[in-house]
Amino acid sequence: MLRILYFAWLRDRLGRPGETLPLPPGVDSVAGLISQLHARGGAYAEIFGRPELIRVAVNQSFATNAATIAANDEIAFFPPVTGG
Amino acid sequence: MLRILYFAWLRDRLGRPGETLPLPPGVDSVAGLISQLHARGGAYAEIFGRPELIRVAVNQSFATNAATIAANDEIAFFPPVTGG
Amino acid sequence: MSRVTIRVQAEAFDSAHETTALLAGQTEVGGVGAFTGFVRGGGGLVALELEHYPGMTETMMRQIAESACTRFGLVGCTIIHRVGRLAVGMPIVLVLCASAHRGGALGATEFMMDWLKTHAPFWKREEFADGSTAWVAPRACDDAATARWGTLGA
Amino acid sequence: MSRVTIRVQAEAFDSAHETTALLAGQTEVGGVGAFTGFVRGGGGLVALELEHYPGMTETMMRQIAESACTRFGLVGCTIIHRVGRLAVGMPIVLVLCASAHRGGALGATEFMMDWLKTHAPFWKREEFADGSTAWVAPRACDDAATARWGTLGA
Repeated sequence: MLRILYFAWLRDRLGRPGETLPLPPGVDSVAGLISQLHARGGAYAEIFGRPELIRVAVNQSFATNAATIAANDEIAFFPPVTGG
Repeated sequence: MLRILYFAWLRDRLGRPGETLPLPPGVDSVAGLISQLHARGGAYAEIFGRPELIRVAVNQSFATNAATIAANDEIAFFPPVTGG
Repeated sequence: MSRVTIRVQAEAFDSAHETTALLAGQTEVGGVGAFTGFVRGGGGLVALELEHYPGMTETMMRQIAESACTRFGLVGCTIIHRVGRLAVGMPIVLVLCASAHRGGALGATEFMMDWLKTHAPFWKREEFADGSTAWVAPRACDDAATARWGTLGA
Repeated sequence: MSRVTIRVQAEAFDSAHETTALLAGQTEVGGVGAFTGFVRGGGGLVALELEHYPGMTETMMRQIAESACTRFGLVGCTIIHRVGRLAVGMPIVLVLCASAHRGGALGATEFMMDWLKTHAPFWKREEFADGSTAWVAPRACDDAATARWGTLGA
């Protein structure tokens, strides 16, 4: 199962801190997953229709939308960080 | 009276922390005073014959050899600083 | 081997205690550079709520610290970052860098803060006197500051 | 008006206490940059003897601190420099800079250290295990670092 995490205002907007789901058939990249999430409509469409607003980590490392993903990966979506 | 101060290895070499003396006749600049001190010979000649090794302050402000001096000024000679 | 300490915690930190720990047994340290970040008041701000991504945060902090040690030849460094609710005036983050010379210590402090600000997964939510809240937006100047250093690897 | 504290003393300093004093009553501070200089061991060094020019030292320290406040828009800053005999591992100098943002705080810390190293009338004499002593020679890289800043006036 993919473990998907949402942080900061993405979590607020989506109303959940994350979810688990099977790797959707035909999806093998971050970009593919973003398309799937976007297709859900509503807040998902709003957020995942503007990928320039979000950052992605695959297995706790920063990744680009071109990064490949596999079953059992941990994929996190979040806004640009603001710590320090 | 001029108050002259020596710091660090200048003081060690000259064997004194300073001295007071009347403004020598005809002396109106740091360079003039350096010439007078150099003319004493010995350690004074060694030190004041190599003005590139020493720094000067007139009344507690860094000064160049061209700076004018007057009776009652405080003139300090010392090596480049090494604090911090 | 450089001495690296990384911590994410809710509690306050004691920078004197952390400096002592960083220097314990070291005699070749000429300088310690430090930065402490605070919750800056103004505009009706009451507090910040700091959220992070457990696991990834520690990994990134360690990567930043180790990169700084290599790049600046540090004797050691410490990063402590707080999470949770922090009122105006409270300390948020502490960076300490111990080095033979001041140039390395202060350069590494800047380097670590720039990378923390842009690559450690923390997010701040502002809480105002009127009860409203707002997620802090990233600042373009933070990205520009980080870009000066090239890549995170030394 | 920025809050400026300048001190020359034989005693150790307490950086936590000095930071608290610097920040007391301030709510617009986003960061404090700090540098602590230590007597670095090696080559048989046992201690440093620090000499200064009383009067001129304080004048120069204040001028450096005020220039940093103006140039970097600091909320305040502190410089404490010790004199007398200091064994290996002992702290020599503390610089603290409080600012709204980290860039100013860390830039001002570097600025003040560079000027202190080259324009505050302190001299160090090294004392070695074999009883010999030697005055520390200035380093060309300190002059080069200071030259980056132009003149001391803002």
